[in-house]
Amino acid sequence: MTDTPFVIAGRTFTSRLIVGTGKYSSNAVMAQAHQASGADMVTVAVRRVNISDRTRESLLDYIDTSRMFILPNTAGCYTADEAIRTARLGREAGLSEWVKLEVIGDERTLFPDNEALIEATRVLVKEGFIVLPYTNDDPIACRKLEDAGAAAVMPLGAPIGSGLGIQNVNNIRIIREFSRVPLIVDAGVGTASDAALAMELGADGVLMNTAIAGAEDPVAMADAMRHAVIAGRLAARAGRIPKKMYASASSPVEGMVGR
Amino acid sequence: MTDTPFVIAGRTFTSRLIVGTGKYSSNAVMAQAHQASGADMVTVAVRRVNISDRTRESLLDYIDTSRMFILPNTAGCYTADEAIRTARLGREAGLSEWVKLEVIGDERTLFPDNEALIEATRVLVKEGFIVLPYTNDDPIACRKLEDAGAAAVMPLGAPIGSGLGIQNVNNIRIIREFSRVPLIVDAGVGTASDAALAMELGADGVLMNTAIAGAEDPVAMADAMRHAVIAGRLAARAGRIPKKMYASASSPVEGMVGR
Amino acid sequence: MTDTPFVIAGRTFTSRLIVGTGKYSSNAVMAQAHQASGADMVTVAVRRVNISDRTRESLLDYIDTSRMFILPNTAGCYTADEAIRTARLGREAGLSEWVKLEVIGDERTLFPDNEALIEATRVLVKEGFIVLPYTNDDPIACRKLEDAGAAAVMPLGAPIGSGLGIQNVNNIRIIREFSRVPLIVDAGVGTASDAALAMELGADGVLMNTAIAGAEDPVAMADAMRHAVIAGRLAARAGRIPKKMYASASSPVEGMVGR
Amino acid sequence: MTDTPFVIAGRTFTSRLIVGTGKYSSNAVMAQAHQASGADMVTVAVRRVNISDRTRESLLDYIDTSRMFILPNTAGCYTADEAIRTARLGREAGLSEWVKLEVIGDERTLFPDNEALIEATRVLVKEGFIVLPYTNDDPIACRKLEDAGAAAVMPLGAPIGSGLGIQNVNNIRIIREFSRVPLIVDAGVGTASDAALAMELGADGVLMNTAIAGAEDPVAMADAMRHAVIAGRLAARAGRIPKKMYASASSPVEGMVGR
Amino acid sequence: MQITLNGERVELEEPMSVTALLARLEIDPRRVAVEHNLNIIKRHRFAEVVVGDGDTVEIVNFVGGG
Amino acid sequence: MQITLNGERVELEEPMSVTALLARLEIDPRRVAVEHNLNIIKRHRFAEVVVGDGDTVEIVNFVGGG
Amino acid sequence: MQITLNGERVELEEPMSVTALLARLEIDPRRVAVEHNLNIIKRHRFAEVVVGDGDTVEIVNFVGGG
Amino acid sequence: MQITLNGERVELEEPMSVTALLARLEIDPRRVAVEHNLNIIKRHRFAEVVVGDGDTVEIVNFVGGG
Repeated sequence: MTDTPFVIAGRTFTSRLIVGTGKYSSNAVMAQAHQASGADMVTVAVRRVNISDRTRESLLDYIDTSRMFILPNTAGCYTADEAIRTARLGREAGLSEWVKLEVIGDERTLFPDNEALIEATRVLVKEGFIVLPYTNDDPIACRKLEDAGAAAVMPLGAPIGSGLGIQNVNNIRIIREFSRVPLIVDAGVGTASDAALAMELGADGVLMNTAIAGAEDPVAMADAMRHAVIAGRLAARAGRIPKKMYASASSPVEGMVGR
Repeated sequence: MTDTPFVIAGRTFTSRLIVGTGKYSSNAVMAQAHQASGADMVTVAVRRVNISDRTRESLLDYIDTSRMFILPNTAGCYTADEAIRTARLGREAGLSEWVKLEVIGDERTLFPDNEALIEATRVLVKEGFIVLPYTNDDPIACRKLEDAGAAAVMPLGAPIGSGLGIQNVNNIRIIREFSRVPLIVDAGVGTASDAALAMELGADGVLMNTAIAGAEDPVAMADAMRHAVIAGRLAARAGRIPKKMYASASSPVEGMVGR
Repeated sequence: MTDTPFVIAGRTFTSRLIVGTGKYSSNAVMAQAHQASGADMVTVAVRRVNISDRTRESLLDYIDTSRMFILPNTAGCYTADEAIRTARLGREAGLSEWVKLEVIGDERTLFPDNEALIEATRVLVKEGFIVLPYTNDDPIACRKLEDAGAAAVMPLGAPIGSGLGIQNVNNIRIIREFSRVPLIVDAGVGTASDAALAMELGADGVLMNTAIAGAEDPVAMADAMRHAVIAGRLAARAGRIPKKMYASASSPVEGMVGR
Repeated sequence: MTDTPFVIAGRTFTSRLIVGTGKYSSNAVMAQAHQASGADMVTVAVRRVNISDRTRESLLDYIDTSRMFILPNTAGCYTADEAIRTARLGREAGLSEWVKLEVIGDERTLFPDNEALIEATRVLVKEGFIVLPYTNDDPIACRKLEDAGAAAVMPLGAPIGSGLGIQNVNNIRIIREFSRVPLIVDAGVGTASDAALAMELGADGVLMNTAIAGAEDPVAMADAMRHAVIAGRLAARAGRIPKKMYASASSPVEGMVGR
Repeated sequence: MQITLNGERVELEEPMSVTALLARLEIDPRRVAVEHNLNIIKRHRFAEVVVGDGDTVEIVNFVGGG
Repeated sequence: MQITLNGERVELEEPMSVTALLARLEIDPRRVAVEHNLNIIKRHRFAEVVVGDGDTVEIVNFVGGG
Repeated sequence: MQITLNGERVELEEPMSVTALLARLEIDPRRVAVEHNLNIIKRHRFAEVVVGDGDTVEIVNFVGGG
Repeated sequence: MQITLNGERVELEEPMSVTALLARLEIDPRRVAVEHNLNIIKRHRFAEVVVGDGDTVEIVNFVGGG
């Protein structure tokens, strides 16, 4: 059974795992983790250059841009205007039209402000951006983002960095059923089984940062996530057995000795 | 991070996934699924030869015994005596001392009769068998099996063939903590994330049959399980992030444009 | 420990359970279920009078309005305008300013259209309505509804009539923490333990219809829900024991005979 | 719908909640909590009289034995012999044949040693005891206890005092289905919804100590548990609505204004 | 003359007050709300408001809902 | 003489009945159970059963438990 | 003569070795285990062990199982 | 003269092109985006756009994020 390719806005990716670049103990560790993850898309943040610090090495020195596609985000933006401005700057810095759009509604949960997110999506799509919005697991918001021209919908599984795993499997399933664009579970994954579950629910991809960067051994966890996403995708397509309350023997019940 | 080898009774296995040979639509499909699973140990049942049917092809013709270790089971036995007798026959047929010991207590749940299981374990260990007992998720029963000389403990995650996934994660965790022999989750796995979770809880291996053989595409599911077990094992050792109720930003909070 | 009264917009209710009037096999059964529920607020829908059918008895003949407060809803409305219009008609029919505001975003999930819901809330609050909006478990949407003047926030536990129970306990907990107005879990409850859990998570009340009306014995289930809401409220305030992975003896470990 | 009475070994109890007497901050608080719980059976431990301390007030001074039935336990016993000896002493001290039989297999989990438990049950039943054995959620062990003459089976929901709630709902459901004697969930309950769930799964009663005695406000929690057990029992018999993935409207879809 | 009543065409001989219309329909005025050409009519004005040819009238009441 | 009472060595001047022993310990006989050299003593026999030198006595009662 | 083979009555002309019996049944001796009157017969003894009238024989092999 | 650079006051002797400014700051122009008085400056125009007294300049690049 060969899988359908993972295509977003006409671009094909070899891996359904998208990883971040934040919170690593060092850029060297990050580079190894990226390698182990098998990802070919990484998210980055757009921030002011540190004027005072000349020596500061560039993040990009540690990303193999020949293999990795760079996805700038608008993390930390609390209004549509801020997010739009940041997206435009990201485009100049990266010379690509793609943006992971975040409009945060609250700093403790980092949950999205869907109203502002939809508005920002409309504006940026008109400007030719390929918009991948980070949203919550609200099927109605996802549909509106799709109608606004989003290239994918990226509902959270749980709060960013919480590692709680997917809190509402039913909503993810419903969003998958309703969406005609790729569904990427963004945020909330804590360990491999969470990522596998996301894919089993029908996600086309999973985006994570803290689960890998924050692990005691980020490289091993990146490898774990690579396998988990492959496993979950395969299982989703293999047609799992139905759940039953009772047992069903896996060995024959006839031919027992001495009966 | 290199993993410790998976060793049972002094024998090293390359895969932590152990698969069955029952319920496949055909032996050919089984062979492909085994290949995809990466397993190097398979379980088989011991049954009367069908005298009337001359043509009946042998299961072993479809198992690459150069790569696969054969683990005979005592499935279908409801008393210690039956299980002991079947184990002895299995040894003659397979010329190995290993047995997956099952003493079933009830035909609807196929839950083990731990009392009889412990008794049978004592007898067979004395006869030089390498006993891998299928039990339930009872830490006390597992400790007694270990004391009786079991080479591993194999608690169920859920009823055989139910596909419910691990019903009691706390017990599996506790059994792992208490056991000095390998812990193999045997039965109940339904899909890839279940297998990954089993490993994350500390299992040294996972044994399954129906989840693969009963899937719409057994070969794809076998491949999924192979990845899932690797993923779960890596994650268990990588040191996952703690769970938190709230979010923690993965992008810097300083350096925002225009602030 | 005496509880604080359950007050919404200055009005005190004796019961924290709010029940519906739809889907009952008969008005007589509904009246008995209302009695058993102990509720003193019921929701009703606003619909066209059936002109052709003269005989049609009035719902209100079966509601003890001396005890029950009537809360008209805007169920079935898919736009802010429709909901506003229906709310205004409901006010005339019921001669109260209160409305359970629903703006549905999709007919299969009946999930709210938060964007339109917030807009309708702003308009109706300006017109002097006491607005109780049915929303989803999005803390940001709930905060905006509160800012728009909603008298309470009513997040769903699961899709209306699904009986799935609370799908995202973490979000309900967070909403409770963020809200300064009463939090009422509206929709998704299937059985008593779901209602108790909702209260334990900090909800000030629970609103349900199908779980009672759709039960085989609606009167018994109404009684169950009455007890469950009281139980959950008491437990929420009693300060439950922390969860622990291991046991702690409830009987003394000293003074054993023969030691 | 009137409920069937709660009968164990021919004795009828008015409450399906059975409470303990351990770990209270004071006997006075215990007495109030017992009152609030509505229970008419309490468990007590059998321990050596403290010879040195003359002043020590008697537990029984704080139990209304006219209303409360006393159930001595064998908590802390690690062998069948110890448990049998303690049961006999309890009978003399209490002048009743009833015993809550515990044979502990491990001090960290306080899980039962089912092998020894079944053995002790056989002995005590022969001596005329009414045996209520504390066991784990193993349907086979429960059946053997029943066959040995136990008057009820009392599987744990989770480790004693852990407050984790019911870890394996499927097993409790199965045990209920298999047992012809009352099923009492003993241990593991943490809060009201746990107790309600236990009853919804088909339990005939719930036994708890730490959840009440260890709460910040034991009297309020006892009241909560009283309501929760009633709620769960009513719900179990009322016939809950089926779970569905999608919504079903509780208000009519016809008669909308302006359509 | 013809009016649109709750979405349906209805024939009336002549213009009449909301009160008269409700009486004709045998509807208890105390339990309904009436919208006349998109304007809600307060109950105390039922007697004076006249429904004429081509008018649109909505008459609603409470039904079971959740 | 010496007996083992609830696991502890206790000195007694002379053999005495269980009743006497309980009285001496100020323990209400109605709320305890007594084991004498591993035999449980029915309450009605407290007066006749004599505790002698080297005997082992267990006196138990009910305490708080779950 | 008659034997019980895998639970069924089977007629044989005369006593024969396990090896002969397996050959007669066209069963490859390398892949089965044989129990004769409740005793397991090691493979190297198939030739010498004789199955006689009234004996009970079980011949088992491996089949698919979990 | 003075400009506001990434939110901080910075002294410059004289007006200069974005290219010159970046050179002065030792910043590789290929890896940053520049906003001049709220207008984004395309990279090919760095040489011609002049930063003068009172101007606001934002210079951003990519940093680790999720």
